[in-house]
Amino acid sequence: MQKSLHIDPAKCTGCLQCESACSLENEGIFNPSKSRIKVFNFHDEGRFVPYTCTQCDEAWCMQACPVDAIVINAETGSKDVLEDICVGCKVCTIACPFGTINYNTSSGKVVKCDLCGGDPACADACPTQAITYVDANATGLDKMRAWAAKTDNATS
Amino acid sequence: MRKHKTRRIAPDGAVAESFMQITLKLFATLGDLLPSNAVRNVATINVDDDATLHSIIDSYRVPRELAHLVLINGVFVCDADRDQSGLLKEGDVLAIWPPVAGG
Amino acid sequence: MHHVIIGAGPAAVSAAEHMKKLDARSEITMLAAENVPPYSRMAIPYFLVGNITPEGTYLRKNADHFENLGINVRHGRASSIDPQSKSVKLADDSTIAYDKLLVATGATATKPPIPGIDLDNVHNCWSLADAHKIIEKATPGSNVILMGAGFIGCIILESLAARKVNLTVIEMENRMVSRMTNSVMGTMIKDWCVDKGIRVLTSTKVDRIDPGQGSALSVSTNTGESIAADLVICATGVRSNTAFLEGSGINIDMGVVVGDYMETSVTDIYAAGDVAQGKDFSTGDYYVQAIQPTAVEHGKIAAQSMVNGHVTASPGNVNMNVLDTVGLISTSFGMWMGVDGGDESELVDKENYQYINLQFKDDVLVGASSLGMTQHVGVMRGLIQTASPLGEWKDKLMANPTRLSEAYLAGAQAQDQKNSA
Amino acid sequence: MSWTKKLLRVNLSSGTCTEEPLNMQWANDYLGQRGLATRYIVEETDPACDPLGPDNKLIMATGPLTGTMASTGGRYSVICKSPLTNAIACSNSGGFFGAELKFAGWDMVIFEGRAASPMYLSIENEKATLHAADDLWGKSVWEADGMLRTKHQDPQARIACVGRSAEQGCLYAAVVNDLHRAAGRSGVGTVMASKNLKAVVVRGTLGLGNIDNPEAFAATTKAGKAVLAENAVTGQGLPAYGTQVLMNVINEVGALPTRNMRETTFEGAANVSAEAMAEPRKSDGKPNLTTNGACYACTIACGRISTIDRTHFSVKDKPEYWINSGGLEYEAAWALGPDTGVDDIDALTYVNFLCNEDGMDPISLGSTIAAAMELFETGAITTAQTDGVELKFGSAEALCWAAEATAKGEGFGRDLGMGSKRLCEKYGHPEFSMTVKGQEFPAYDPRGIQGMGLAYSTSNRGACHLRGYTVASEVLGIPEKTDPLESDGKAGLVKAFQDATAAVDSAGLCVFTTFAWTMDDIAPQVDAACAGDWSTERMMEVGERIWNMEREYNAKAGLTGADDNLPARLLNEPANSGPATGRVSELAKMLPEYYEARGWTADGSVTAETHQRLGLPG
Repeated sequence: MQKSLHIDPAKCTGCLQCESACSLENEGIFNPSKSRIKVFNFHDEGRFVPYTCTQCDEAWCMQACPVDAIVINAETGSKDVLEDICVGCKVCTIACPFGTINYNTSSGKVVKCDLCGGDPACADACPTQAITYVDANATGLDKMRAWAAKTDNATS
Repeated sequence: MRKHKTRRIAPDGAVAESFMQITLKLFATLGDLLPSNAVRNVATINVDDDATLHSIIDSYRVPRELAHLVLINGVFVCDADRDQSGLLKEGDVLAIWPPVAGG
Repeated sequence: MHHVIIGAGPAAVSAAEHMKKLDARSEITMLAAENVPPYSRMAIPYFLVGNITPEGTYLRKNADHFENLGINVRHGRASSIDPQSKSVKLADDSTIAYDKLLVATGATATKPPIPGIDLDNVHNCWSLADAHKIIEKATPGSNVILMGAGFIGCIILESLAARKVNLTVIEMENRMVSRMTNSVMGTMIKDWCVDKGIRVLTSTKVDRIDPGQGSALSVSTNTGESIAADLVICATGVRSNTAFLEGSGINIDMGVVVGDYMETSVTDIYAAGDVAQGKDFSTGDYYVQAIQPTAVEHGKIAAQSMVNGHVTASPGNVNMNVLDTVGLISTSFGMWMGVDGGDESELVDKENYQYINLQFKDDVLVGASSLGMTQHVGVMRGLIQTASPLGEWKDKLMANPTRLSEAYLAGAQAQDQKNSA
Repeated sequence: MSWTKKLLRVNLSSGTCTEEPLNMQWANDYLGQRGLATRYIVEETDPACDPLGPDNKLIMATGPLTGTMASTGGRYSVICKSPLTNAIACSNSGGFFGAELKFAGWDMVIFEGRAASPMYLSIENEKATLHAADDLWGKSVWEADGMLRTKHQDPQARIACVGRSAEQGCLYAAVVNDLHRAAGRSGVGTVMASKNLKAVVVRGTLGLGNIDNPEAFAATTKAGKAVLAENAVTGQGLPAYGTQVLMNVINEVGALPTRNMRETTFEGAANVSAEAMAEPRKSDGKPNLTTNGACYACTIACGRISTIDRTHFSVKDKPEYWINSGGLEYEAAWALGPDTGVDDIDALTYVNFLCNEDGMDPISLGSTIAAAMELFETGAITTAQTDGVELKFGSAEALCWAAEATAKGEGFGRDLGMGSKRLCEKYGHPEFSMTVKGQEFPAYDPRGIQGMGLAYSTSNRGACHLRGYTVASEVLGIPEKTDPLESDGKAGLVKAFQDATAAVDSAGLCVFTTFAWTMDDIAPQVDAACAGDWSTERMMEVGERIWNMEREYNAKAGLTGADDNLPARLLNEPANSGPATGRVSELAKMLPEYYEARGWTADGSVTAETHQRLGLPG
């Protein structure tokens, strides 16, 4: 059974443990600016919304990549950036209608969530279960995908 | 008002009924456990004359580990004394909180 | 069913792979004109700068990729097609019969018709072969003139700068990358280049190129200047590769005109990618977009139409670009230049080379452009393509356009709630 | 090592920003934040200096755990000499600013001198730039924040800013970061504004490495988070009800100072309690409380995020306040509510918003308004001073008017901005000022909680609950219950709390962790992050060293044992209701015991021996 990140914004307190954990896992240091998951703070509404790649089926990033640097991880279903192949052209960053693949100016490559290979650090660090890693069917990610599907060029 | 009348049966079979009225205040998450006549966090209740604090705590289904701060008229009653009867008198205020803090 | 694809670029590869996905039994032949595995022009600048080997530009990295998928890759150049007999004639006079044909021949860099343009040491920068020549000639200290500050010109600036040449850019328009920038943003990109030690002449035309001393050239401009150059790189424009279609009866304008299923005016012939003049999402007009994401999407739509018939019409493709000009990143989406009666939200920070410009029609984002922005840029596409009414977020974005991601998320969440309601 | 080992020195007189190595010897002795920054203040400034003059310095300092994944590791402090107390000021704030400063590569920023015209500082990693801020001057924190965010085109920038109150010389102005977190006490915002420094914008993308033992740090911080999660107070009580849960508690124990501390219980407490914040309102069926929010890395998330009833008189014509902001928190709610006799929760929330918006310490503001109300009651202040407003105890309208005037520094608001002590002196009744060393009291009556009387009187920054929160033990039973009405044994308790808090502050952690953590939970986290051995004993010694250093600074600033005092009201007027009825603060009994426990002389001076033992400067 493939698993997905399930995000429940109502439970999020905006502590950014997820961002810290993500950066520590992927960059080796505490650096939320390099996190693949981002918590948006709707200050005036008193709402926090963690946001990251939904590993969407359409995989706009992967399809737009001109050098085959984004591949499907057969185990987790995540779309992973192969850093040694990525040339840093950034086409994926404009192609992804979610804005969840981003250019890292210090590495000259793009980065995105890869579910930490099946043990996502953000979910592990979240103190309120706002981010959990659960069976893909139970996530409600399909709703986010439905939203994104409006973007699709009617090809699916 | 919830009647909290208790019947005590003595060894010789005599039945004794007596109770007094006190104010019960349950705060924070415990507020939901108050009887329906409660206004905000305060209810007037009848308790047995020799009720212990634990007996009241139990009868209102307050888990004992959540009866953290227990005050009679603002004075803390430690856990050890909560099985002792005679601490309450008519008109007293019994206030209970789960573990809380602030500052 | 034999699908023949003329071309081996991103549109062709995308189409071939989707066809196989949709119908594993279909026979697919991909005709590659260049005698190298399918590669990406997008990646050439990174080869020029030395970050990758030529193999790094290949569209698919596994040498057996197409063979494993059962896609025939045949090397050869199409010289004409015959819709009557449903066959493609190759330059070597051989023919390939097709049931359905996809024209994905891309585009070719052009050279402006000026004296001296055909001299040695005047090169395009389009193919891998061009790139090899440029690497050979753009040696440290050499004088290099780059004609044209469009996408290609800008994107190879960094590699030329990295090769430590004395660089002069000559651009006809009054700003850099005029096809994705207004004058504010285009001027900021120019200032950035000048700051990096590159000489940039805008509103300047090359009149002629003459042999100079030794192997050098002398480039004369309409402003009366003559500039010595060891190498002239011509990046002034591209043209769709349609010449071989002459006489086929296919309707050709700036490119092969295609409908909403990527179909051409001739039955069973489709076109995709830089050669195709398809529908633009924002305007509904048909023109050649010549960008990687559109090529891939074209390929996907064409594959569906060719395999399953004309089922789902394409709403058109969002024009979008991302460009890295010597480290300054710019993007543009949709109607970045705005629409009649629309609203504009703009933030300019010239000192820090930061810029964002949003274009609205009512409360819908229809276009956007940015400088110096790298995080969540894709939401600009998302908002434009979903044409989501922004409601109160329109005003918030008018006040501060950097709150784009929030606006997007607020909309996505509202949608989410609606779906679950 | 968790420190970036770098500090930024900003000379506002000359307009220069320079990088310096952090003094690592001092970091070893004082850890970071409160301790380390005070060490710099001691070294670099004259304690006798004018707090609002160019010779005072203002330091924004992080601790070694700031920016890490240690729970609550997001704190920073603003340290300077206080214009309110003339003593050392160190105000601690959460939010995200401190962590961002660390991610930009800085342990601290030292501001010195004074700019000729308004400036703000932007820090983008190693690049620090002073910019003209003429357009920001005269703007509230909220307005300035929006303008800066737009100008820098970075939604992720973190901003610390002073409001109009600070510009107008309000002596208890705060430095507000992230729109509603504040380095609130002692007028650190006033000092910032006195330097013509409006704001600091920071963006850090470098991140924080340098952890001494990453594996041990991961393990020990994870264990620490588990302790917080499993503890009923930090795992459930604080997230669910926040600090405001204390309103009913402290009222019930008879230690809720009411109407300028004349009384010790407030009949309207329930109306302004945490429970009331969660009740649906009549107008729209929603409670004032929207949700709880966390500061950076905090796994407790006690922060309240609330709205004001849109139909309330204070905001019905002001849609700009129909938003969410931080509050109510207990101390603010107390000062603005019971202490002024106002039990209107929307009025309190509105005034709290004003404190966020224009950077005022709500404790000092509420207490000062309470004192003004008492002055008004006695006739020392009349409607002639107040534009005709009846400044009466219990008047929500008067409270809102007074807060608005103080926020903008207009009219009588300028008097209110002087703080309780100066206000009461000006109007001839110094006895009405409920202050220690010129700083207003927080929300615990020393007659009902004896330890707090000693903690207030000896606090190095004037009356304060965050310098030794014996309420934890005396009322809440943490770590163990002591009798709040008993003064015996409180000297040792106060000292232990004071020293522990100094160490926790200096590490970059939130003192609220100590509702669950002991120093045995904290020391291993510091030890894993920082080079060298950081035992519980060393942490306590660092805390004691910091406390004594602050004490010596204050002595040089002119403060003596005589300033370790309480207002006569608390020493002479017995409590008139609740369990403390008939009692006064037994400070006179506790103070000598405390001095002895501290190793100080009978008149409250640090002895040469103690100075020597702790290795204090000078």
